[in-house]
Amino acid sequence: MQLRLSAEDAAFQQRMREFFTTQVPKEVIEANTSGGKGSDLAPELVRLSMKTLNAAGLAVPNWPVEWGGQDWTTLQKHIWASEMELAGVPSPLAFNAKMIGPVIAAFGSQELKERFLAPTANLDIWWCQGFSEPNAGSDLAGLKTTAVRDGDNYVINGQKTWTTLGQFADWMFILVRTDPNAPKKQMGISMLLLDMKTPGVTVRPIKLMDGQHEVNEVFFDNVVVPANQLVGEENKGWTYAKFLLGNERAGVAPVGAIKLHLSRAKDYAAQVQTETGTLLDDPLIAARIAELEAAVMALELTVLRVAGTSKDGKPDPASSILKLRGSEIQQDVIELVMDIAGPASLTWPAVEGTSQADWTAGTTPTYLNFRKATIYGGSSEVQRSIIASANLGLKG
Amino acid sequence: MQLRLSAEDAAFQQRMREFFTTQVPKEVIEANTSGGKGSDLAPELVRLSMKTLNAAGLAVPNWPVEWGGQDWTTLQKHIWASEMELAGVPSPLAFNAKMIGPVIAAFGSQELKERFLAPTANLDIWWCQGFSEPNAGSDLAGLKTTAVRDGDNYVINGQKTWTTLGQFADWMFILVRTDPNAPKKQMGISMLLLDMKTPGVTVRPIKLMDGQHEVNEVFFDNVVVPANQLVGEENKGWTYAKFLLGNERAGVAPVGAIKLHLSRAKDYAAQVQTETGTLLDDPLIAARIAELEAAVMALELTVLRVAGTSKDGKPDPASSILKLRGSEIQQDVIELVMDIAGPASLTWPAVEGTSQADWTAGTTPTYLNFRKATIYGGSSEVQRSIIASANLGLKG
Amino acid sequence: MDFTITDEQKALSDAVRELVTRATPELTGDVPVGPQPHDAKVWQQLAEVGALGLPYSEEHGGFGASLVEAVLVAVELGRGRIQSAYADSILAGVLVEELGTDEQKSLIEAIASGESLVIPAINEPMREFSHDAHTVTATQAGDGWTLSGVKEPVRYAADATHVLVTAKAGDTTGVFVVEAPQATGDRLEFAATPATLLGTTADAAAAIDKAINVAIIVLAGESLGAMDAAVPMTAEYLNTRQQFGVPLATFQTLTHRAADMYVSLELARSSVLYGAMALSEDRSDATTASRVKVVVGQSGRHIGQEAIQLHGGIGVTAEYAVGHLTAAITAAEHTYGDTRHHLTRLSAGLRDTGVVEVLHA
Amino acid sequence: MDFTITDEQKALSDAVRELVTRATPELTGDVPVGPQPHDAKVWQQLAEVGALGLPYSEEHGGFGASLVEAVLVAVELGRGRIQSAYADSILAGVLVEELGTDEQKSLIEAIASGESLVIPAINEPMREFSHDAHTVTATQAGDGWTLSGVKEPVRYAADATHVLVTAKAGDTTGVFVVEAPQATGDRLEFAATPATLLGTTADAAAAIDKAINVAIIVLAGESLGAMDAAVPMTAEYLNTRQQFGVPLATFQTLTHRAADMYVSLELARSSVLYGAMALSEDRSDATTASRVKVVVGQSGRHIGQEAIQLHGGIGVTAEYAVGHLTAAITAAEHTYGDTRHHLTRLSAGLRDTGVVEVLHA
Repeated sequence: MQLRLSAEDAAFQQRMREFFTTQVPKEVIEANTSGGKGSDLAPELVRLSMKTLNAAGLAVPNWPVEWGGQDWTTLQKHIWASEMELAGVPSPLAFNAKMIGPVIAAFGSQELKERFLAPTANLDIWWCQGFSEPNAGSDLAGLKTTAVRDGDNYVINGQKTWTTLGQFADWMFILVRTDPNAPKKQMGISMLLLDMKTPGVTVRPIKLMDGQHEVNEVFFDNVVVPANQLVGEENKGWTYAKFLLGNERAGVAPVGAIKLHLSRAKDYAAQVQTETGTLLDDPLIAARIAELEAAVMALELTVLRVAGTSKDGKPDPASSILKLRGSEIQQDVIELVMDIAGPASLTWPAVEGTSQADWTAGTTPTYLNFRKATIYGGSSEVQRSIIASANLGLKG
Repeated sequence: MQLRLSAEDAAFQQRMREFFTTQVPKEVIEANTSGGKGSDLAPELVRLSMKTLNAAGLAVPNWPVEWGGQDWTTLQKHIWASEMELAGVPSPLAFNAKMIGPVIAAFGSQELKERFLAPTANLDIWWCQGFSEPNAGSDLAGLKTTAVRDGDNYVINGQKTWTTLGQFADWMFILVRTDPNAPKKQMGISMLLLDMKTPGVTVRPIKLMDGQHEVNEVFFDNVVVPANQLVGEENKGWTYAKFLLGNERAGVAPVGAIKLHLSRAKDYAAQVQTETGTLLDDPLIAARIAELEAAVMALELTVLRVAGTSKDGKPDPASSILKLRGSEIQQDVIELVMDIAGPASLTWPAVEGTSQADWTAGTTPTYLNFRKATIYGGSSEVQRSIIASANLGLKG
Repeated sequence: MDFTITDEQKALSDAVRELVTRATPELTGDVPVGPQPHDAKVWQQLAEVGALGLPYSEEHGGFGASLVEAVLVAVELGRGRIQSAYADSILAGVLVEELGTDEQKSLIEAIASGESLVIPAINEPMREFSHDAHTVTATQAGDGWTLSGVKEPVRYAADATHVLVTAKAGDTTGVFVVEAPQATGDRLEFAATPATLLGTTADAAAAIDKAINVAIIVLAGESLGAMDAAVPMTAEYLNTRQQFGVPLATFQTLTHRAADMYVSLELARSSVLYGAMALSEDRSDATTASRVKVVVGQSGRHIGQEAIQLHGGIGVTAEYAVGHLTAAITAAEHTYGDTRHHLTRLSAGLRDTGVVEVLHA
Repeated sequence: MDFTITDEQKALSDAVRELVTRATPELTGDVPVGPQPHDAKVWQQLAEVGALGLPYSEEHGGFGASLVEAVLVAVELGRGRIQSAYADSILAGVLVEELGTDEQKSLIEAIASGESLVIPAINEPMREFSHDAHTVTATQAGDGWTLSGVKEPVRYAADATHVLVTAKAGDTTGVFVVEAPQATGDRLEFAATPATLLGTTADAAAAIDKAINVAIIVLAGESLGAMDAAVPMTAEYLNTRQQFGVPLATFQTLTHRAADMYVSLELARSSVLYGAMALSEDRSDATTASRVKVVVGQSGRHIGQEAIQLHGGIGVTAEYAVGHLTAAITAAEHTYGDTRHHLTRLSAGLRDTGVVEVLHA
């Protein structure tokens, strides 16, 4: 066992910290860290940030080296992600960097790779995900949207939902049922790539409790997609989806973001006056902060200890621990910040001319919004089932 | 809605308080309240206490009036139980007062009533319960102990377990399988009464983590029981068992005991020195006490609000709420007291000549022992299933 | 001790429920989220069914009912997702009743009729909830007073006809009436603003305590109503929503969590109803008020979070009621001191509380 | 940062596991419960595999290994339900190493060989755990010192060859060596008892802090071992125990709770191993020690309670391992300051901790 970073890793950490704190445009970082959530970041800033990273080779380090990835160790990847989050830099758009990019790199034809990977890494194409359906959430394989082969095309009909940032997306990767007669529901599924401007695609916003437009329903009415936009083989889509979901979950604990938000929580608490000082001196608030600092320490150490064990993009039970506990701790910190705001949390959205601090108006909507963290990307219940089965061998 | 007790109920409360605080022998109360649990009370004190109550008509108020019960309102029964617990008086032995007595009174023949009810109320007979078996815990109806009719007798073979205080018991009420071919496992069960001195009965102690001998295994090897000790009808035992379990659970939240222990927790906390005062001034300890005081308030109010809705001895879903939450709060208070003892909780059993307070040595064993509270009498999991189905209509 | 609702109380509940049902916000289209402005129409309807004057004595222009009736109204408002100044208005009314001069008490009739919307202004920006004023000061000026400083957040300040402002007058905190206040959103800035002292400064502290205690119970009633809607809504969702070809209710891990929600709900219900009875009799019973706030705060957080989790994704959308209910519960928890605040208040009094007692002879 | 165990460390673990397996208490017959007396035989075996001198430098008579090795030993002790003075002995050894004169440091060799059982005496009756002495006082008497007052509880006091007693010497706390102490159970009473000052009083506070930090990590290792036994034991029980005609693992509400136990276990494991590395390098890293104590305290309470609950009735019997494991975890939590104590300690330092950092350049 070894506590200290090697000289090489220490230098790597220094390089990352310097890049993220000095080379990413300030307006990106400010917008990303106001209010504790980045989901209402303007799309042009998302693009600017990812292009800045990509120009430095820091947008898609998990990809194969030949397509712009980095030959880093697991520890270095953690340092990259953690320093990025700590500096308040938005993570590269997950749909591009963690989802469809690696899938195309692993399973796509050479033609698809050449056509899509570079613009995906540079966010010239903004991807969205067409997986969930109204009656296929945790039970993803129950999806009903169909694609029927018609000459050189597929024709898609059906509906997707929870399509995050679909309103900004140029393209969608979509799971469709291509063989309704397959013996198992997982067997007749394919993955297609489609231009969101294709006729027959309709995007309907779903408003969330924080008032933001973050997710959408997407309807498909005889949408024609060229067959050369099929990923891999027909009816093998479930394999690619599982690979994608495994990548999505890997390294999913937002350790850097939690740490940043928790350190801000202390600053915030010191701004709220009490009868005897500030909330940072309040024993119950202080104990919650101390408890969460210990919890995020344990979380980060677990990331470092088990992250190396993930293999082949298969869903890794260690990743389930990190998703489960990471999302819980993230929610706890966000809840704490709302409680620190106290009465000031009652006013949102912010009105011009307030005497309250800027951060307070975001606390309640962020709290409500982030209840999603234990639901999406594989709910906590799904993670517990994975852990019970894979780590504990429970035969439930 | 009405906050205050009626003049009659106020007088009743006063009468109960006076009786319990002045008429019950001091040694009973002292032994019962040392260490927070009464299970290691000497059997002669248990008998003395119940005889004292019975002489005053306060041992079995829930029974029919003709057999020694009281025609009290639900509220008065709550006041009786609560004042008794608050005064540190041990509750009447549950096996007698809450379990077999009401069953005999409701379902027993006139002969059984005359033979058993008076000595049961007076604890001249100490009953124990023969329900659980090694492979029939939460799944009680899965019991395997058999009784075969042989002329005027039944012959019992098998094994019971978790027989609380069986080492002191004179008699046992036992569930046995009399029809192994019944179409449903609930249908072939009967309830018998048996003298623990009958040849073939062997009691083996099970030691618990607190070092106490509180429960037993009981083995039956061709134990002959006269058929006139059958309760009610053959093969109807499951009906009587459900009635019994409903009574056991009714009013099961030990509100008075919790309140007494919680008020002592404050005294205890004031005895433990810290750098700046005592643990009663420690904000985190104080907050836990305040939280539990609020919780027990809510619990007692819920007892008062819903206790009247219990009917016909059927398991009442409101009782499930009280069992579930009552046992949790009781455990929380016991856990808190152990934490207040702090380092002193490390020494047990007590050694003569200690400089620590008397109460500290009991805290860890009581904590370990009372983990049972959410297991026995219908585990928390069983209660949640009842609530989900009966109160929420969940079709699970 | 009796929790039975009278026929008269039932009739009041039904009347409120009926108007609430009509006023409950739609969940289609561009559904509003977050704090909403005062709805004068609903307010007038509440006045018409007599909901606004319940807890004040008839002598003072109220309807001489009790806090129990006000809580029954609040429960219906909460259940129907109605945002309103109901608890604030009662806080203000009790302040006037407890502290005002006979002349000032005439305001109660205007509160009860809905003619005046009187709102308390207690919070100061970036400060924990406090019964005392700290940065807003009152200065005597001739026969009257002037106020300086900022109160924020003051919900419904923009629509208030009067605000009752806590302000530091020398060493003590007084309550001051400002008519036709000028608000920016939830912010009230005073700069030598003329104001009238409510009653005397000497009696203010006790009156403030009482008014806040009462308002805590009313608001707890609103939370209870929201919880009482969220729990069966969640159960129904589990029974109907299919995943993996079966209803969610097939999954025991979910039904057991729903059972725990139900337990939290019933404990909160008992506490709120008791709080209404206890505070009706003694508005200075701060221990009960704080305990109710703690029980409801914890139950509400538990139920609100689990209701969303068990609903899954739709739980955080504006198109489904459960998120709005959770938002309302959450806002209530942060009003009049949160759970932590009240645990601290209770902690300070532990030596005085002895054994917890709920049965009053 | 690397959590890989070396072959040498693995060999040490294996050796300890082997002796532990032989020494693990039987669960049949009249199984002992509660705190057990010192087991000289096991202690000697631990000495023989080199477990008692690990974290002290060779220069001082130790084996020049690190706290990591000591923690690996502790994990095996915990897993095997061995009660021992292991953490206490290391606390004492570190005190001697950090504070003793060169001559006094010769005690380390006797500690490492098992020849001397040196035990810290820190607790005072009816007082929260404290690094400072309050009621035990030291008075200079000629060249030496005498002690007065009571230390309790002091586990293993009755078998100790030496106790290291914290005592108030004027305004400060010093550490004093008492040989062949006379104990009544866990109680040590001093009445003008002759004692030797360990090092100087001026250096004592820092040395006490370091020794306690180190002992916290060792004891956390024992808890981790107990948790690491309890979790798979619970899983196996769920897979094998039948109720309602099916294994308990059929009930999702149970398997999901087991999953949460596993998460607690893995977070505790990471924290303990990291704590061993961090404190090996800097024994004064109180922040890490307290964080580890909090994580392990909370994980332990969660796992201990759930392990019993998921086992049902047999979980509280002396005939099944899980109750003993929970008892050990619980005792460890109350040693060297409980979770609350350490949260308070961390709270006092919040302004200094900035962003949580675990990667050390």
